[in-house]
Amino acid sequence: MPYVVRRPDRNLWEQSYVPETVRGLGVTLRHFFRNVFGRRDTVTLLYPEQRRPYPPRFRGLHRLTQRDDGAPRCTACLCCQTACPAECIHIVAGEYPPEHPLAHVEKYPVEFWIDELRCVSCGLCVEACPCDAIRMDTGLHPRPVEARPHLIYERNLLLSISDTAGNVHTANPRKK
Amino acid sequence: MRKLTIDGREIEVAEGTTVIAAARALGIDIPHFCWHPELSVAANCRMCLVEVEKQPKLQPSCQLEAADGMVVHTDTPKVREARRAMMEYLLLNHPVDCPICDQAGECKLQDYYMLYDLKASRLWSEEGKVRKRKRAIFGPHVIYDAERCVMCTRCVRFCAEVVRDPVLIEVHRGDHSEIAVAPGRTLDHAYSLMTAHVCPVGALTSRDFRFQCRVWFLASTPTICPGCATGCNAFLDHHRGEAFRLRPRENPALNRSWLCDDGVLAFRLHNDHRLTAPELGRGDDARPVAWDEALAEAATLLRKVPKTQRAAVLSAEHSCEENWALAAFAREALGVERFFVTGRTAGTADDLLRHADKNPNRAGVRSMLGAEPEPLERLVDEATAGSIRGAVALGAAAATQGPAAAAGLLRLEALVSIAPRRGPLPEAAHVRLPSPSFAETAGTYVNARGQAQEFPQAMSPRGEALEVPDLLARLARRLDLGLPFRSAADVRAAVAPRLPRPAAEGGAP
Amino acid sequence: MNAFFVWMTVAKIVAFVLFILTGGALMVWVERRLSAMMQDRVGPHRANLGRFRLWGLIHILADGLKMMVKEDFIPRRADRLLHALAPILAFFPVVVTFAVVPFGPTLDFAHLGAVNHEGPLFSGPWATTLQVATIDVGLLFVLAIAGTGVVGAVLAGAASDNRFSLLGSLRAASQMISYEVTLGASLVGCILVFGTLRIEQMVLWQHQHVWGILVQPLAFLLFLVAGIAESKRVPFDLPEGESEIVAGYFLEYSGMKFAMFFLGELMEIVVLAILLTVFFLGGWDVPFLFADGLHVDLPFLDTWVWNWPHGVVVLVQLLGFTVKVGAMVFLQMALRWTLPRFRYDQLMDLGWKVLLPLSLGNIAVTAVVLAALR
Amino acid sequence: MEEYREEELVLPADPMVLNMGPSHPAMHGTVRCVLRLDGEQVVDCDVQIGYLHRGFEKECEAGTWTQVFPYTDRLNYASPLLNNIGYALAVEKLLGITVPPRCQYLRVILGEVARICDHCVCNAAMAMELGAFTVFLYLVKAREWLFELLEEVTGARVTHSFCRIGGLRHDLPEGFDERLRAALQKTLAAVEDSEKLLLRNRVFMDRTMDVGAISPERALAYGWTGPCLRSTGVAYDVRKIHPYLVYDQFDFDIPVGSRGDNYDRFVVRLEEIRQSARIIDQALRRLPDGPIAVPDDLGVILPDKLQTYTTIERTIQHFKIVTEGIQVPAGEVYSYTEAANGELGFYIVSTGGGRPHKCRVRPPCFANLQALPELVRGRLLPDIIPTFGSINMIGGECDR
Repeated sequence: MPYVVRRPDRNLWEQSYVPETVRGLGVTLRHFFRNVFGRRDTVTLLYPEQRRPYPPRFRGLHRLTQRDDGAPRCTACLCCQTACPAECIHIVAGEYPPEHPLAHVEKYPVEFWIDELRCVSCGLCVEACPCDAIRMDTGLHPRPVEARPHLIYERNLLLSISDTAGNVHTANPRKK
Repeated sequence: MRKLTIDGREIEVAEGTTVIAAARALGIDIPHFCWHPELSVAANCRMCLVEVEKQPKLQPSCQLEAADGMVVHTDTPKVREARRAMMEYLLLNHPVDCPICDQAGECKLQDYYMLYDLKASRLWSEEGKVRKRKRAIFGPHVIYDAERCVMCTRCVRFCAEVVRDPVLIEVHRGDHSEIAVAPGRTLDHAYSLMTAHVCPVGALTSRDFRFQCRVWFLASTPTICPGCATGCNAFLDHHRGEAFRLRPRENPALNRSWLCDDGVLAFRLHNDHRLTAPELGRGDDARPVAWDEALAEAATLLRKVPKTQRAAVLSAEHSCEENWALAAFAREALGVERFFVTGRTAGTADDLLRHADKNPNRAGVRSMLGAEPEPLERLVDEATAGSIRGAVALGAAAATQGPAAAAGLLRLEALVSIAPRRGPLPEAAHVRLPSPSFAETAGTYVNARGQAQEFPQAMSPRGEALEVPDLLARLARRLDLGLPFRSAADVRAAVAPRLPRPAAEGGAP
Repeated sequence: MNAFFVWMTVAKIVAFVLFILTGGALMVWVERRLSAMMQDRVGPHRANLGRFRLWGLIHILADGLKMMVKEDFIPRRADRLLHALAPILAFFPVVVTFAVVPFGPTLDFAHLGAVNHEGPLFSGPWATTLQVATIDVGLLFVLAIAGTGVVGAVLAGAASDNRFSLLGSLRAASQMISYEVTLGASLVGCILVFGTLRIEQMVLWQHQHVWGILVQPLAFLLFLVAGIAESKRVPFDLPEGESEIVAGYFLEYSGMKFAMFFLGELMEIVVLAILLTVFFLGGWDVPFLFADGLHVDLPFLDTWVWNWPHGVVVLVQLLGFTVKVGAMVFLQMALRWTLPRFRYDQLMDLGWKVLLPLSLGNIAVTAVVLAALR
Repeated sequence: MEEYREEELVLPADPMVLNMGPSHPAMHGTVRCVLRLDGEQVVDCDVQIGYLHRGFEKECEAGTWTQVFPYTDRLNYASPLLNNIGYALAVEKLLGITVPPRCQYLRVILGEVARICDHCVCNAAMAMELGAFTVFLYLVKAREWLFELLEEVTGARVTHSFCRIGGLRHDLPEGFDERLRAALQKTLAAVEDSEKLLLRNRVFMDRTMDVGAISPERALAYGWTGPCLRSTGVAYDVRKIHPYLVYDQFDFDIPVGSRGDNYDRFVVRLEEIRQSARIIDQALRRLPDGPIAVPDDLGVILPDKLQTYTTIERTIQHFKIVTEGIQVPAGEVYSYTEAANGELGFYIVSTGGGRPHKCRVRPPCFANLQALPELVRGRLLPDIIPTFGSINMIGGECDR
């Protein structure tokens, strides 16, 4: 049901400024004294000394998961590159030579670049990965750097990043 | 003529037409793996089953000849269930390979799964799947993955019926059946890449294209194969200025649905050895320069040579428009009277598609010049003799090669080369001016049969390359000479009446 | 005019200037810190000297350093001379106002340890007033000097070649002139009651009788409001109005010139607090404390006297003065972080149609009452 | 003595032209008001927008239907989830699918949290621009508590990209409802504090009452919607009039104003925060169990991850959806929802296939903002600020 919001009558109480000002002072002073004696209402975090743990779903910097043997889980299918609305992922696919122990996997990323400066942290790449090879569960955010190339992360760096629990492996149960 | 009804729509087709072809004529797409309009009917994939009234069982529409009064339904619950079951069956032993499979994105299994199945797997483990050969190298261009194969035998029939070289065979039975190369052979005939092209799934893939680019990134532009004088119709697949492959474009009158291996790989003419900036100097003295400097140098060099000792080299590799522009420039502005022609050297031919002349536009050059151009050897001879001292040359390839030819060209005092890529002619030139590749310009080729075929521009010119008419206009301005054309439209208008009768059917896209 | 007098005057001037400069800087910290506490924030706490952060006090140094090394930007088409002059003109009156304010009674260096029975304003060879200048017309001096503050604001806006600044300076001029009237008129009641224009005498009257706020409560309120308006702070910060005219008259100022406006404004808070203390809160007067010590004089009880040495008494009175000034500063700041801003026409209405009639009425009532009592 | 008429005594003067914005503290989300002033009085006001134009609608045509979600986050960046939901509902309407009840409830809950955030920010900014800085911080702090919760659910504080066509990306985390209730409690306390500080304060009332007033007729003529329209007394709320999701199952009221001035807009927003809290409370209590997305077999939502990893069927489905996008049948649809600023409409056209042919947004604040010149003409310069603030123009949404 619609109802009409209140508009105060403008009687002497309001018109004389003083009582309402005093009431307002009451609010600010309440906060003042609560904060001086106990600091209970402050929400500010004194970063970097204090840090709020990021929630598990926090979409941070990317990482590439590893297979049990340390090779990249990624098979360079380019789904993430396709799904990325910011076009920040660049992959060059390559083929394992026939004598390679992982020859049965056939394909792997020779190059895998993520321009974290272009990334909009939407997480579509993680969703688009059919192998659980790319994740954003690192709990890290891009750090300030001195030059743009420093935030263009390449394959081995991405592979070396672990999730918040230090895990570098994947939930993908496939052995192949 | 046979009159039948498909999904409530009547159609009259010639005797012997199959239901699937009749439906296609109506615009009804019946899913199929093994059927190909150019190949014989195998009817082994069972994807094209349709319901025909008064027939208790579903019928394979690829094999079913249209008959008078036949009433066909292509989308009944029974048909849908059959297709779903067929898809489940085909995917039963299929490996989880989409991430590494090049076919993903143009795979019939993917398309039909989305259209007709969409159900979850009932096979919860990969362990039960039949394991077969993977990554079997069939030939120089083709690689085979037996696990992905749906045994449609299109490739087998293609080799046997079109190429008439039955190099591929079926081996084993049931779950374990797969395609193999006949003992003692490799898949090395001149049309081997067409087996990968007809393969509806990712079983046969091109070794050249393997892992280069995902197909969903590719943009396709209709083009004419620049590989030989047959002038096969094709699509050029490209992405971000890079070409990746040519695919056949159906033209029943010319190349039907096929393209030879050389044709498929002719895209490399666009990618490799490109000249992207104007250059001055020969050999070790070569250095890239700005357009102004290159054109000034070209003008200075050409001015030194008297009119009678100037020549122009046309190119059978290049379009009519480019050749006409050069011919007009040379004749009207430079006063050249001697015209020569260059191009790639001749190669093998066969009775299917391949032509011995490996240049797409030799007939076009003749039409544009209005006379037979002299062969390049004569230029070499005259240069050696000193009677021709300067030339403007289009194209990279030299039709004559060898040390004598090279030495002859080096005797020229002014050789201005206009070429999209490096080659013997540009290497011998004093000034190299980059022009667009076949994919970067629109134009017309006239094939050996005299059919003129236009093709559109697929990409914008790479680097600093300039369209030939544009480039010549700038050069003419440097030389303070007038030109008979002012715009690309002028060139097209001048070229059109000189073209032979266009191809009767399907020639021009 | 002996050597002691001269040296004491010099010492007081030096002490005052030091107090003003450090106090002004300190006010920056106080303001930021208090507002943070009221708004559930942390406030400045980052700047440090190695491991010492001192609750953000070091920000004062950092701010000062920053102000000094910042580029002094002058708009291309600004009047360079007036642009440079304006902050000085805005800063100067605030500093000068301190000169006539008594922050304590007379201090006799000869009798620091003895009990003083002569009264707070005795004179001796080693006695000195805790006031830089004792002027006969102290109160008029305060009003006159405070009135010149507007010149700096007006010049700043006019010289900056910026339309927002111009609007700011126009607002500043009309606002400060309007409220100047109330500021003066509200004190007339005090003059009538105290019977003097000498500020130290006014304090003495309150010391001997009763605090000004009890005899002139309305005047206190009017003076407070007009004073805040004079210092151009919320709810009367129209000349700055950062969300409307960006920063008003000092929009085009940076570096030390900006700092002078900024510090001037903050010290105006202190000046206002001191004036409120002096006129209405008894100045250095501490209840029950007299020149010779504590006199607790409650009804139904015997008068209980506890004699304190002169030095201790003055010290406590100085402390009392400081506490009152602090309370007034706090009040102004709390008001600032509580109230929204007036609009220009409402400000004018308030000044001319409410405050001025009230202050005139206050004068009339005071005069009538005084006459009746006499 | 000579008689003068009053106008002869006024010095002739040209109006001063003042550029308020695009870079001005109060013009949040770069917008430019070219003012013609007579003294402080606004003779004319020309609102110029487009400084935050990002080509949203054109960008949408380049991506798949799913790739539009990150763009919608940046429409009204004070309440991104409401844009997410609005867009998802539009595409679902075109697809002809309905999401499961749990998903609908979750969308309602998260959407209302976003609405509270938006109203907090709007009122906070308006208060700050009136000089009441403390209120700003109280309300922004309240938003902070909610943002933390949204981050916990969605993985990002502002750019959530949380909705999916046919569902949501995640379910609620464990114990979320208690945390949400606690945060709402604190938020409402902060709202109460700001009410105490402002609502009956005469300075605030003088600044806002009868300033920027507009009649219901004019507001409707301008195409106003949302809290701005409701402040004029028109009880139009898409959630009530054309219920979507499960809004028809909740008991909530529509606060309306009586004068359509800045005061009413401020109070209507504060009241809506309370109503949203009511809706959230009811939705949390009735939250059904079940899936949060449509079944995988529709081919709309990305299939279950574990099955994608291990079975070819779901891998194919996953690939097709990622690379080609959700196949939306040809057609066009206009879908509208109640966003924080009013009616947020998506007019989308599909020619079949995985990419939008056209994705047109009807941003509520675009319609609301065009009334600004009428609202401030003849008033004083400082009146522009609260009026502009109460309209709550969001650059990302207005300019797209």
